[in-house]
Amino acid sequence: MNKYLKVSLTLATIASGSALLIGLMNLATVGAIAANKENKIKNGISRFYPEQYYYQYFEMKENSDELEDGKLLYPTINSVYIVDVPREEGYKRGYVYSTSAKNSYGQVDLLISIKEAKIDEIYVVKNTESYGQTLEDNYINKYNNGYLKDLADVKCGATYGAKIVKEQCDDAMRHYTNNYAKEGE
Amino acid sequence: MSMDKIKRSQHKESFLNGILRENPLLVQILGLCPALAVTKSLETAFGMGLLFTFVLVSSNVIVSLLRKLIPEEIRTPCYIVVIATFVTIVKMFAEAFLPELYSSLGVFLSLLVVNCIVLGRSEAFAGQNGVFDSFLDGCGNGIGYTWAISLMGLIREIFGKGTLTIGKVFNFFGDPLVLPILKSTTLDTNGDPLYDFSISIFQNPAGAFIVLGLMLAVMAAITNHKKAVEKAKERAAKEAAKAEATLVAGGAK
Amino acid sequence: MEMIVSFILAIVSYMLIDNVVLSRFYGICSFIGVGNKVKSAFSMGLAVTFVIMMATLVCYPLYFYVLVPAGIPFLDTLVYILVIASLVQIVGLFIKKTSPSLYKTLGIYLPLITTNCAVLGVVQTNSDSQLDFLTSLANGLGTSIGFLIVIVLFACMRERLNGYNIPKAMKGVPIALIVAALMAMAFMGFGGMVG
Amino acid sequence: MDQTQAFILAIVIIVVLLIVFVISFVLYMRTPAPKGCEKLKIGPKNCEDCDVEGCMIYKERHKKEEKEEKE
Repeated sequence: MNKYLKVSLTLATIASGSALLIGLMNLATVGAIAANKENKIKNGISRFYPEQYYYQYFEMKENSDELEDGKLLYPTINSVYIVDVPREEGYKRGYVYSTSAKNSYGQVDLLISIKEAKIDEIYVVKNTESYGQTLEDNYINKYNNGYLKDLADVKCGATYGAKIVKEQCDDAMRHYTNNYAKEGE
Repeated sequence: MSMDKIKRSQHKESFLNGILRENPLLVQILGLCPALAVTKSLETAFGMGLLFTFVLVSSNVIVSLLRKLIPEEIRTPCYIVVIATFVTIVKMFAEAFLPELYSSLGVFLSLLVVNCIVLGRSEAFAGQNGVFDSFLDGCGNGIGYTWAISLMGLIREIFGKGTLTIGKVFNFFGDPLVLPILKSTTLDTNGDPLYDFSISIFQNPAGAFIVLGLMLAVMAAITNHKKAVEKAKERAAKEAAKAEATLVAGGAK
Repeated sequence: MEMIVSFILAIVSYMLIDNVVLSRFYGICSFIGVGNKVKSAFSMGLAVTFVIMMATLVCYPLYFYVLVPAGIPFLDTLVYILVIASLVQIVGLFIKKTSPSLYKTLGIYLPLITTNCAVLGVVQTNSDSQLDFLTSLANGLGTSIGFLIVIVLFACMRERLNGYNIPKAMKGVPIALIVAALMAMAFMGFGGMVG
Repeated sequence: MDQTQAFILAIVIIVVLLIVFVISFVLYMRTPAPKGCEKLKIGPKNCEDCDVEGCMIYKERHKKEEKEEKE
């Protein structure tokens, strides 16, 4: 009996020791992980607008005005960043959408920058949808570099990953035309 | 005094063995999965090596501390829990402080749990030896593995991408430095690089297999050569002894 | 209907395009180690298939209905490895007690499967990329069938390789890796088959 | 969920899984192999085709072979 007691005591010590270590490490890193996520979005925005600027943002999914029949009107948009870029006369506004969408292979998080009523550039924040860099290399970077005129490209816009990218871009564009397009004119 | 010397030589051996003579990747051929998967660039490979070394050293130390407490029969379960704990810790650390490395390593950081080297060292070495020896063994094996996969990453990055990027994963010093080696970083009027001798197959999975295969072959050739030289020496010594013996015998007559 | 199509496409994609061994690099150790006997390669593949499917079935609800609601998703790796290891032992125990003939073919490979990266790799990707249940199953099934196919093909090739005159330094693992490289190149041809 | 609750749950999960693993492990090791497969263990006989040189079994096998050659 004594032997079993000793064994179970050892096991309990190991288990709680490991749980303690992991828990402490989690407490130590949870702030930094959250900060990293924010930083990534900040870095993305400063990729689109390298000059320093003022921006404001609001969360989309918490905003109850965007509901229609109990469904989200723009289901993929997480938040909108409105950027004031200083120009010679006054300010110029830029809009960056932080979106995320999911299909059965995984999730793609994007930052979509809209300039002059056109999707200007797309930045991938997180991609667990396609293995490796295929989505970026074959589709998004081609659009960013101007090889693709339109996101609905026949050759490389037909994959499942491209579909959810397009979905996100459509949502962003729709939100922009509904809310901000007139402002800019 | 002599005991001290023996001890010291044992320490030295347990440290040095892993680095070259019993290199976990190149000689023992263990831990192939991360070696093939994360060696697209030098920096990811090096980062993987560092994290791997940390996991190996700490699990070795803990296992050898616990070796008298754990009954023989339930060793493997305990080892697995200890290793998995350290892997989880390393994962969190990387996610918090090295996010670039974390995202490029992906699943392979978690797969350290089932890495043959970590489990193997725990079972074969740390479970039977003292704490200090286990610590040194972990360091040696970790360094051996790190240099082997870093070399692989270097080869694959230079031949596959043509450029060598430093400071992208460990981005504490501002902008990354891009060294043009086989591919120029300056563009001509058409937007193409001035010269480009890179071979993209080295970035593909097939390239990983080829590079590792050739590295193992070179290593095997070196060991074969060493063995042959040793054998030749032995034979020469034997023949000399024989000749001497016949000479002595002849002289006696 | 669409669900079935996407399920089948997911299986094909995980089986051929992102093949476990040749492009995701899981389970290389057993791939290289199982050697050139087609029969043993086949039983190894079967054992892996079985364990991967069981592990997917157990770990999916454990992650999404226990760990995530409790706010401790970072424990995933620790939980998975314990689940996989105990699954392997339980399956082994079951086989040992009930079916001697099955034990004869699978018995020696079962303990090795715990340390096969393919099992943990599949389960971990399922939760890392937040796959839904059906795709998780497809991932498990596709991965294990891909493993089976590749490991059997590889064993056949190495069987042929036996009779050839190979430089001494290339014998054994190096030439096996080169063969694997050629296979990987062939499998690259599947890329783009399923979007 | 409260932090302490999560922590306790974490310990409980780990302990339960570990206990399941240990019990199944010990049971597996103690169960005798069925008839006809008693000698079925990972050993030189079953690994003749394997070329992984780092493996202990491989080394032992080659030592034996070398000895036989010498004799």
